[in-house]
Amino acid sequence: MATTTYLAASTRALAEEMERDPSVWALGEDLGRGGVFGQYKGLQARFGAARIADTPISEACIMGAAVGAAMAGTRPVVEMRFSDFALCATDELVNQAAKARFMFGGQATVPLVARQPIGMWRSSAAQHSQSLEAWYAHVPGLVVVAPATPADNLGLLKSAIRADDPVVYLEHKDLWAAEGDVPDGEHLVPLGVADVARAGRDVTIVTWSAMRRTSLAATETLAGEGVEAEVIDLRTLWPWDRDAVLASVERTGRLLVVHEAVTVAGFGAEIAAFVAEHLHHRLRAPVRRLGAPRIPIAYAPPLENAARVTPDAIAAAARAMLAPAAARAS
Amino acid sequence: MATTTYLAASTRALAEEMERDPSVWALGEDLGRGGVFGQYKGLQARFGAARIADTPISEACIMGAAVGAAMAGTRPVVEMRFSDFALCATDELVNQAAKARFMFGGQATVPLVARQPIGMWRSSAAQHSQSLEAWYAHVPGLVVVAPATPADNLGLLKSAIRADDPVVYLEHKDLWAAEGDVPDGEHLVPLGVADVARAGRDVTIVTWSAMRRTSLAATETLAGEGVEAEVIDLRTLWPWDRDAVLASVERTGRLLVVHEAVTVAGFGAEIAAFVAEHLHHRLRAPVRRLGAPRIPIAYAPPLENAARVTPDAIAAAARAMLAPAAARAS
Amino acid sequence: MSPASDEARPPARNLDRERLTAHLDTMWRIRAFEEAALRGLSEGLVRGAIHPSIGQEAVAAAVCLNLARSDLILSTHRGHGHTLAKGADARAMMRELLGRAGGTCGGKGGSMHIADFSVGMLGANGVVGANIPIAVGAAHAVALRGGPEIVACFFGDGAINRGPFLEGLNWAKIFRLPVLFVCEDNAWSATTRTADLTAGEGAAARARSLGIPAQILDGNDAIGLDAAARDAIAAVRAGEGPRLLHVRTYRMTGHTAADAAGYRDAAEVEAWRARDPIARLAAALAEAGVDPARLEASRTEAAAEMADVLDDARAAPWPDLAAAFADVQDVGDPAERAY
Amino acid sequence: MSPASDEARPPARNLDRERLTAHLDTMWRIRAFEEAALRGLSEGLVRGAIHPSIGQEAVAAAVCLNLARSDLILSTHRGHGHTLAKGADARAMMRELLGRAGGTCGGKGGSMHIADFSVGMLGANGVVGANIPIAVGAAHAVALRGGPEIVACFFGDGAINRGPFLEGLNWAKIFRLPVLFVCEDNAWSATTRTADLTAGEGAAARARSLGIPAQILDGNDAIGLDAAARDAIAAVRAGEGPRLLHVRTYRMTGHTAADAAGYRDAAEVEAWRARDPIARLAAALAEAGVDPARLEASRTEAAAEMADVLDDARAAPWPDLAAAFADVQDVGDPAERAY
Ligand SMILES: Cc1ncc(C[n+]2csc(CCOP(=O)(O)OP(=O)(O)O)c2C)c(N)n1
Ligand SMILES: Cc1ncc(C[n+]2csc(CCOP(=O)(O)OP(=O)(O)O)c2C)c(N)n1
Ligand SMILES: [Mg+2]
Ligand SMILES: [Mg+2]
Repeated sequence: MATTTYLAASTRALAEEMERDPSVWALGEDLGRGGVFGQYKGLQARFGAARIADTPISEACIMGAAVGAAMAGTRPVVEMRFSDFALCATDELVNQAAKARFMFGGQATVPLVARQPIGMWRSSAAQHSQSLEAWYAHVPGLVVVAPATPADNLGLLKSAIRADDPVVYLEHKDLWAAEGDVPDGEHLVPLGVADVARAGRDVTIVTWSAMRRTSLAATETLAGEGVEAEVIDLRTLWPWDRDAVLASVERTGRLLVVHEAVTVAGFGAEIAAFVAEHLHHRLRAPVRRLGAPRIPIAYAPPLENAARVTPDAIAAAARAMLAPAAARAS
Repeated sequence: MATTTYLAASTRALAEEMERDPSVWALGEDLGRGGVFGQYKGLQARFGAARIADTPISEACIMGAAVGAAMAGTRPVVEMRFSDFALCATDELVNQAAKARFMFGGQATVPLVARQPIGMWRSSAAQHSQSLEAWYAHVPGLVVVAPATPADNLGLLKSAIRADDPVVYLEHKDLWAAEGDVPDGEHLVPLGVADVARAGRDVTIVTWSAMRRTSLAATETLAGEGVEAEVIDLRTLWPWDRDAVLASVERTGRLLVVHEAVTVAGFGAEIAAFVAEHLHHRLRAPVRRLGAPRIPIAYAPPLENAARVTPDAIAAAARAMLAPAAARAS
Repeated sequence: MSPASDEARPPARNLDRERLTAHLDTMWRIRAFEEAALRGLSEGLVRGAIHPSIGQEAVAAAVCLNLARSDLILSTHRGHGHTLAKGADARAMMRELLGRAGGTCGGKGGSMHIADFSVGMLGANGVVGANIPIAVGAAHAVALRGGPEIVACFFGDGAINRGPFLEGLNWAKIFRLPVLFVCEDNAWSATTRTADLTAGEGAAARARSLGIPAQILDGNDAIGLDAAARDAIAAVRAGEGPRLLHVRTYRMTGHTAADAAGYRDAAEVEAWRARDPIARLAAALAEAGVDPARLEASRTEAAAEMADVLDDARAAPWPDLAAAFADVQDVGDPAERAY
Repeated sequence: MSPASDEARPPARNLDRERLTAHLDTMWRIRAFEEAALRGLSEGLVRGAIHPSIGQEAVAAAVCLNLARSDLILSTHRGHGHTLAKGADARAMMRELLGRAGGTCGGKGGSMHIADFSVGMLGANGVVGANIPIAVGAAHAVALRGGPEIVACFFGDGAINRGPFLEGLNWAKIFRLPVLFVCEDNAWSATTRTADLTAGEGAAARARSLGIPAQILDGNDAIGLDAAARDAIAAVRAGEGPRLLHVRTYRMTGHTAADAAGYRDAAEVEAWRARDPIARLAAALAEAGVDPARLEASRTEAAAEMADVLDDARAAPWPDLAAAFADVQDVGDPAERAY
């Protein structure tokens, strides 16, 4: 065990996989200088400019080339810099990467990882702050991963690189500096398996990415009030760990989904709908979602905060679900 | 009243708005020859090549230019040919059109209509068959419209053109030839207001686009069995008519959402989650969604059909919700 | 459209008759395949759109017959010719167009997504220009592992107005990748004249502005194309980086089989019909002394083969329903657990 | 980076002193504004990223001062200079950078989305190259209504490798739109040397391949730029269609204010520092007989103005919380009804 950052964990993951498999390479802008957040630091010196490739500002070609390179037998790790810029490569990701294997009747796989840093950071405004995981979960062919801890960023990135599917890999910009313990040896986290970040009996909070931390903060407050919330960090959004969520909600009778993205048509809708479909009669309170209002993210800090889900909001929502009234009125 | 097609209704809508407002114009590929489905037929002869503009195969620039032209005081109607090709213009639609008004603090509006024909038609395979309305509903700044009838295509397209917001306007390829009555005079349908396509007391089917027709077909079967289903055609997905849906489900106690798109993270999840949040205690059966499995759409007709929601499937789902067991088990 | 001023000069008459007769065979096979597909369409057997390349066969033949089997190609919506010329099985191709079991893609792709990875054909594409970055990436993979293969990427004159054309060519040049870009300039983008949509001189001029050597060629001159393709492929294989062939040709049908193409001038169509690449090559071979019976057999055998191929496809079963849920993905496979 | 071989020749010495002194004033104001912004950043007042244009001021001044107020511009992430030169209020701009009430965008956009529609500045952009199609579309709107305005569109050397560059230039040319494209070639794309990412000779060569007249200019020569911009703008306004200025310059800071730019050669930086566009223009004006006190006042007044501007912004209130929910959309307005 050693303490490391979410950022350093990702660097280690990529380095380990590049060491292990010569067909793994990375491509994106400014990777030679370490990448825009430093997540590629030292890798070009270690693996050379061919395998840590500096590309033009050509997101469509970065993603499209990765599709071709993946079909031709390599395992590209694509860096999109900000998930917002991946919108310059949507055709390549959604019409090409996600569909090629199926359209060609299984003749090819497309083992690429599309790293797309998501989320609000600090005054980054509407074009550098989005979280669009719900989009990718909706697209057949794609795997969607959103790690929340250093250990998971290590273990999930490694698994993503080894997967034969195109994986949309969403690191959160506000987590780069987050610290945590990671195992020393080989550490793989399986795709599609949730992590119970905190056990509890009263309400199940399902979350992912930076909202794991925010949700855990809320549980402290709640615990002080005698409310024991369970926090499930999904880690992978497609396939999401339905068994883990259903099992927990069956126990607690209450589901609160918390995510940073816009609530409307966010991935929380999928989870809430699924649980409502499958556990309606076990619910002791209506399912509930907490996410951002349907507004672009503003630059000014107080306005930016209007789009943030806070520990207080989470605690308040959980509290309301536990109030006796919740079981009756709606 | 006159009988017309969904296609002709759209031609009429655009012609009327171009007649009424000289700042309205249309741009896209092959519009001069009538557009790929004939929806622009005769318009270039009538309004000239400047206002019915034939563009290069440059979806990014078509959408981006429309953003600039909208901010500079015109009302462009963008033709994307197939909604799948709009993925070549995602940055322009989502990062630019949707956010400009907000980012610039209200200095500009972006009154554009992005027409994106959606849906399965016949053996069009994975890159010409998608329905991604859920994506656009998730994006602050966008209005999302999906008309199902000739009258609505007339009245909603006119309203979309008059709106000061960017409107994603999703016509369904399989509806072009559909016939229906349309009023003779000026006919506007307000954005955001659902249409009760059929009244019923037993179950509320919420749907839109081509699934209106499929759902209505299912209600015939159900009626024969004594089940009276209400069919609500949302018509606009953002803002969707929550009042109409809540009022109906309050009466019927049962919600079935039916859409052609993939179920996972489809817009049905939003509706089901919202209703489960707000009407949990009024529900006489769990909410239920019917959509496509999470598979790309195949070319071969029998495989393509595997992704289709059928009247039978809808009737079966409704029937199951009415079975006494539905109110108990989950 | 008159022939381009700087098209390749007619080749000398000392033809490699055997080699070019093979080209003729391929061209006839492409034409016969597409004519059979059109019959299949009119019979309601082909359910999706098809984009015939009738009139453009020389380009596919010249490029693909100069490639090795291990070389790779990326194609467009108008890709039957490329696929067949690269060596795909006509039977599997026709089954694909009919959406039947045994199709190259198991019936899941159809004409617009036809592919045969076993012969290096990495896919047609339904999105204009999207195949360019994919081709460049395939070449990048080849370069990374130091393979001897090259990648040929076909696209139309309309595709050069899409961003990926610029991004892909720029990429290929700076990474010095083994890609041969082939612009099949048939003067039309669906129903619109490409010249009206295109600034400057087109594909070759744009390639040259990126430092990519480019040639403008007569796409209906099979002999000249063969020589040019051979040279360009040799240069690319020698590690000189990407090249572009800007080939002027014409599609004799509408954009899709359903398009009557009434928007074109009859005189324009007739002028190009007179330049039919198959007839021209056949005439040149006859003049060079190839047995007329051999030339006639080239046509009739192709026709007979493709009639069989259509019959085979017509009789083939539909794919198993399970195929709709297969090959989506490994992780979160929809077949694994119904949602 | 040595100056381009075909840069404009040094101008004759019969300067329009008044005109060029105004340019100097603008350049000093841009520099002082950005230096104040950097102070604001180091004090923690500016919370988002800023991309200074220090060293590139001559381009903004030359282009914008040759435009009419009713002309339109589209800018980049490095857009303070363009915005100020086009006539935006420095106070409102600084408030925007600090995210305060009274900012040009009400504090909602910040540096990367700065805009002032009242002076024809239709926005900076956080997405490299995305402003090009928008500029083209604004020009399309002008053309549709037959207005006299033109549109200037700024972008960096890195942006020319994005697809929208091709799509936008092609579009402007075929529709013969009144657009002046201005490529501010500072030799760097964030932390990577653009030359390593760019095939061919760059912006001017690519524009020419599209039939768009293009000039390569010394971006640190305010006098030459002024003349070139004036001519190009006149041609565009006369309806000759789009033009492109490929302007070679240098940013003296890192990519963002947070970037120490250690990846650059000290000699390269020093060579460009010696070519500082403000110092060069001031020297030329002094040589042409402009009163040294006037030249000194140009600098000191700008500095004083921008110190005030920063103080004003510092004291300004945050925007009202309601602004977070305003100006999203009319139909389905989130402020109307909470979800
Ligand atoms: C991105 C995109 N836009 C539009 C289309 C519709 N479309 C299919 S083929 C075609 C014309 C293509 O012209 P060209 O590239 O010259 O190829 P050709 O059909 O002439 O072979 C168009 C517009 C598409 N498939 N993809
Ligand atoms: C589509 C996109 N890709 C990447 C970025 C990140 N980025 C911001 S500025 C920049 C460098 C741009 O270089 P250039 O166009 O030369 O402009 P300069 O910064 O030199 O003024 C990059 C890569 C972005 N904003 N948008
Ligand atoms: Mg063509
Ligand atoms: Mg630059």
